[in-house]
Amino acid sequence: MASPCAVIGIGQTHHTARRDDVSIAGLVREAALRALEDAALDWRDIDAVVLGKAPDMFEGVMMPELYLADALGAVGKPLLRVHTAGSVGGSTAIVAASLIQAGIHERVLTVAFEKQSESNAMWALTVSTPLQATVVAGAGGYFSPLIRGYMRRSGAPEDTGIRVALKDRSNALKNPYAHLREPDISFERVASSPMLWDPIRFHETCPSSDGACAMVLSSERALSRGAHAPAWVHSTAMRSEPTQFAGQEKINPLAGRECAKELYRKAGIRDPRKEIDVAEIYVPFSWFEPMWMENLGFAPEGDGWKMTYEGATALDGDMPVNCSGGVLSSNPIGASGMLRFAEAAMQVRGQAGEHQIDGARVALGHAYGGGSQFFSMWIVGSARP
Amino acid sequence: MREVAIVSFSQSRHVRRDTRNEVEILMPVVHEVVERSGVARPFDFTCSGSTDFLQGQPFAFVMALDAAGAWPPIAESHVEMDGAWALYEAWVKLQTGEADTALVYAFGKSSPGDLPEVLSRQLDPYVLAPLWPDAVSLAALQARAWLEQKGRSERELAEVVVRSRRAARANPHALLSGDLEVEKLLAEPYLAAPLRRHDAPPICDGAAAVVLAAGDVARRVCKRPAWIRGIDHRVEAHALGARDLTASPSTRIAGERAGVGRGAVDVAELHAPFSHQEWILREALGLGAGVDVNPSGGALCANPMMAAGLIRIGEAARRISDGTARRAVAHATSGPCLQQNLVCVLEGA
Amino acid sequence: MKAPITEVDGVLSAPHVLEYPYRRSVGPVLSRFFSALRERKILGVRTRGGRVLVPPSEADPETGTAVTDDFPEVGPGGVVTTWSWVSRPREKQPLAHPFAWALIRLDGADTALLHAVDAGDIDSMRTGMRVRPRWRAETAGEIGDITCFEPERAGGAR
Amino acid sequence: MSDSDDAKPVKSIKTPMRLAYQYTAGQATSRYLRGIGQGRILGQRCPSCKKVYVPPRGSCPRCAVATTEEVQLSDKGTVTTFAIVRVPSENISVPLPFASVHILLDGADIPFFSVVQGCPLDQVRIGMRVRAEWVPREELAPTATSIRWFVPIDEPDVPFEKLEAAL
Repeated sequence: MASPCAVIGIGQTHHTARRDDVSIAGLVREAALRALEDAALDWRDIDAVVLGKAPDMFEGVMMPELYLADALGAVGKPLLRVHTAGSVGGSTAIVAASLIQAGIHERVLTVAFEKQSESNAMWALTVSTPLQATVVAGAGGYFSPLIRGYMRRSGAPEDTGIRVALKDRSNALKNPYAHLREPDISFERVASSPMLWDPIRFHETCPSSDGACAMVLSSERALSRGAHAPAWVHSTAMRSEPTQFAGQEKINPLAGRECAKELYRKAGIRDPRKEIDVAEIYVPFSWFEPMWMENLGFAPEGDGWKMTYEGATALDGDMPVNCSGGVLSSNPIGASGMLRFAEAAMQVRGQAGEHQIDGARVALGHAYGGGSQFFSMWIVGSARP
Repeated sequence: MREVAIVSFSQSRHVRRDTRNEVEILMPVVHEVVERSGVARPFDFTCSGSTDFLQGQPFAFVMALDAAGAWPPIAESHVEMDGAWALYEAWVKLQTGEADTALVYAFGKSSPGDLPEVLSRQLDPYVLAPLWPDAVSLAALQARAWLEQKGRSERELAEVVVRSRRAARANPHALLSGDLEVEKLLAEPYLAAPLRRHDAPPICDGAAAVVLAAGDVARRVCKRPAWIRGIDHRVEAHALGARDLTASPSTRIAGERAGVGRGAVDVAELHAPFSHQEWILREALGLGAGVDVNPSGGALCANPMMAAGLIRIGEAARRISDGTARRAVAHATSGPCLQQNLVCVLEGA
Repeated sequence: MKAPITEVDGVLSAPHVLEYPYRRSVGPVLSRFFSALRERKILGVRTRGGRVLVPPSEADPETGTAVTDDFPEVGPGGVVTTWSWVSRPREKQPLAHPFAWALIRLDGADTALLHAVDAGDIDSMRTGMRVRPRWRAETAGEIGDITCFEPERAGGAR
Repeated sequence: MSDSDDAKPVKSIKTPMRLAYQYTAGQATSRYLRGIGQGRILGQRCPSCKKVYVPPRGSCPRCAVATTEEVQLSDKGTVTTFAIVRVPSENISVPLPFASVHILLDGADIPFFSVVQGCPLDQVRIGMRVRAEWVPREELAPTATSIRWFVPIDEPDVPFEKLEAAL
C-alpha cells in the first residue's frame, strides 16, 4: 500500500568538538542547505520538516524545534520533533519517510543535530536524581559492563575492540566530514591509550561532537534533477523494549534482533550478509561492532568478533561496516543515527567519495539508543523497490 | 486516505501535584484505554509525547515505556511534543498501511518545577531565554494585542472562563470547575495584566492515552468509532515580534487542510490554555456561535502539559462515540502564544 | 550534598536543581548584533525581501532563505506594540521591581523586539508609547547589555 | 557575559541556566527508600511472572503490570559484570578509579547497580560474592547513599554459567 520513498538530497556538517563558528540555527542550516543543494531544490519546494535530536538538556533549549522553525524554513508548514534517545537520528528519518510512504507529502526535509559543546555530555546524560546514588558514569560507564559480559561469553580475543577502532579511525581519514581524523592512528596507539571505563580504552570511544545531518526525501513523482540518482527506501523498522527487566538479554537484545528480522522481511532479504553490500552501524564503543554483527544476523551468536578479526568488516571485506568512520569518529549524538542512514544512502547513490564501496547497490543504516533498547533501521537501494 | 478512527480514550484524574512516578501515573491510564478499546495487544505501533524539562530529568519517556507494555519488543516512537503530535505520527503510520492499530499516550508532571519559568527555556536561547520571560507574561502580551487591536473586552475573557468552569462540572477529570460570575472575576487582581489568574490554565500533573484502529478493525471493536476525517498541523515563526499575535494563521491553514469547513461542527475541543486564545482559535477555524466549544471545560480547567492537546482529541472523540456529536473538531497547541497548532476533524459515520 | 528530605502525601520528596552554565557560539549574524550592543548600538538585518528584522536572525522567517549582509542600525527609540505587566518579578528577570514585558518596534525595524520596560507603575504603560533603551553600565555583547527600555518622556504617551 | 575582548567580534555568550525543582520519588521508590533507611533492601515481586525487582519502580516492565508484593532481600549478592571507571564524571563522588558493578542480590531477578570497594581493583571479577556495606546505624536515612558500597565476602565464586541469564 505504501508509496515509494526516495532519498534525493543528503547534507552534513563538518563535525568537530566545538563548532564555535555557528549558532544552533546555523549548524542545522549548514546540513539542510547542503541537502537542498544536493537535491537541486529550494526551501519552498519542501512540504514538511521532521527534526530529531537527543535530550534537550545538551543545549538547554526545551523543544528547540520551536526556536528553529524559522531557520528550518518550516513556517506555515508541518514540523515534527522526534526523540527516541540515541536512535533518534534513525527514527527521525523513518518518520520523515513514512510521510512520503503514506502519500501525505511529496518532499520532506529531515534534519538531526546535536551541539554538544554548549554543555557537556557526561553532565547531560547523568543528571543526578535526588535520593538516588549515581554510580553509572555516562554512556561509557553504562555500556562497559555489557561489553565485558560479551567478551566473557563469546571468548573473543581481547584485541577485537582495538581492531575495530583502528579500522573505523582509518576509514575516517577518507571522510572529509569526520570529526576525528588521525593520520598517525595505529594498533599500538589504540592499544596503549588509557582505559576510561575498563575494558573500554580512550581510542575505542566515540568523541563528543557538534554536527548535523539532513536529507531530502521525495515521492516518486516529485523526484528532482539532482546530480545523483536517488536512493530508494526498501524497508524501515523500529523496535523498543523496556530499560531493565528480569530475563532481559542485554548483550544481544531481542528488540534489535526482531527489528532486523522485520527489516529484512520487508526488504525481501533472506541472507543479509550476502545481499547487503555495505552497512553503517551505530558503534559508539568499538566492541559494539561484533555485538551488533550478531544482533543483526550477519554472524551467529558468539561469532561476531570473527568478522572483525578476519577483516570482513573492512573497506575491502565482504561486509564493509562503517566506511565513513562511523560513530567512533564523529558523534553529534542526535545526528549520529541519521548519519548512519545518510551514509548508507550515499553508498547506493555512489556519492561516498573516497570511502565509496564500488558498485554498492543495497545498504543498511542502523541506530540504537537508551540502554540498548531502542532500534531503528533502514535498507536503501539503488533500484526502485 | 485510509480510514482511521479513535476507538478508545482514557485520562488520569488531573491533580495539582501527583506524587506518583510517571509509570505509576501512566499504567492505570494505559490499562484502561487498552481494555476499553477491545483491541488485543500487541499494538502494531506505539507513540508517546512528553518533555524532560518539566521534571528536570533526562529520558523520562524511557522510563515511561515500562507502563506501555513493551515486551515482547514493540514498534515504538516518541515525540518531544504534546501527545496530539504523537497521535499524528501514529496516524501517519496507519496511513502507510504498515499498521492497523496504535497506542498513543502522553504524560506531564509539571508540579516539580516553576512551570512558567521552565517554559521560558523554549525560547530563542540567544535573545529571549536569557531574559527569562515567563509563559504567562508572554500570553498576556498576546491577550493585550488581541483586546486592543480587535476592540474586545476583558469581560469576554471572563465569559470564556465562566463557561469553561461550568462545563467542567460534568468532567470528573478536571482540576477546576464550578459556578463563577463574570462580575466577580473582573474584580479580581491581575496575574499578568491584562490576564487574571482564572484566565490562565491551572498547573497540574496528568496523563492520557488513545487507541487508534484502521477501517474494519475499528468497526469490529467499536460500536461508534470516531473517524479521523482530516488532521493537519502547522508552525509559525518563533519571534513573537515577527508574528501577528491576534490571529493564528497556522491554525487556519491546519483547519483548512483538515477540512473543518466541509460540514457543520457540533463540538470543538480547543486547546486554549489562556482564555483569549479561545477567541483567536474560534476565528481561525471559522467556528460559529452554534458550536459547543470545550464541553470538557478545556485547558482552563485542566492542562497537564504534553497531554492536554491529546486530551482535546480524546474528549472530542468521546462525544462522537457517545453519540452527542456527529462531527467534532479537536485542536492542540504547543509553544509560546500558539506558535504551533494541530487540527483534527472527527466524524461518527 | 545531603538534601533535606520531606514527605508529601506519604511520598519522599527532595529538592533537585538542574543547573548548567551553557556557553553558546552565536554565529555570524548574532555576532554582528551582540558586537554592536557592546557599543550601545542596535542592528537589524535586512531580508532579501527588504524587511528589517530586529533582533536579526539568520533566516527570513517568511521564506527560510538566508538574510542579506546589510545590517542597518535601528532605534535606539521605538514604539511599544503590546505589553503585559509583571507585578511580582521572578528572580532572574531583568528588573527586581514591577515592570512590563513589551514588544517594541524600534525605529527603522519591521519586526518587534521583546524586552522589559521600566515604567514605574502600570498606569504609565500604554500601547503606542515611545521607549528608549537603558544601557547597562558595562556592556559585554549580549542581550542583557540593554538593562531594559524606559519611557522617552514621563508619562510615556506619545 | 561574553568572553571576547572589546576589539574582537562577539563569538559566544554565556547563558547560565538554573531551574529548581521539588522532586517526588513516587510510591514504590519511597517504600524502597524507607526500607533502606531501616537497613533493609525491599524488592517487589511481579504478580504475573513472579520475578523480583530491586530497586522496585512499581511495575514489571516485562508484564506491564503494577507490582505491590514486597519482598525483603538479602544484602548479599553476586557480581554479574562490572567496569573499572577511571574517568571523572560530574555527578559521581566516588574517588577514581572504582569498580562499577552489576550485582544480582540473593532473591532478586534483576541486577542492582553499585560500587565494589574493599579489594584491589584487579580482584573484582564476574561471579564474586559481595555484601552491602551500610553507613553506621545512626546515619541510616531514606536515600540510596545509605548503602556506601559493596565489599567482597569469603564465599566461593558463582560459576559464570549460572549468571549468564542475568547479564
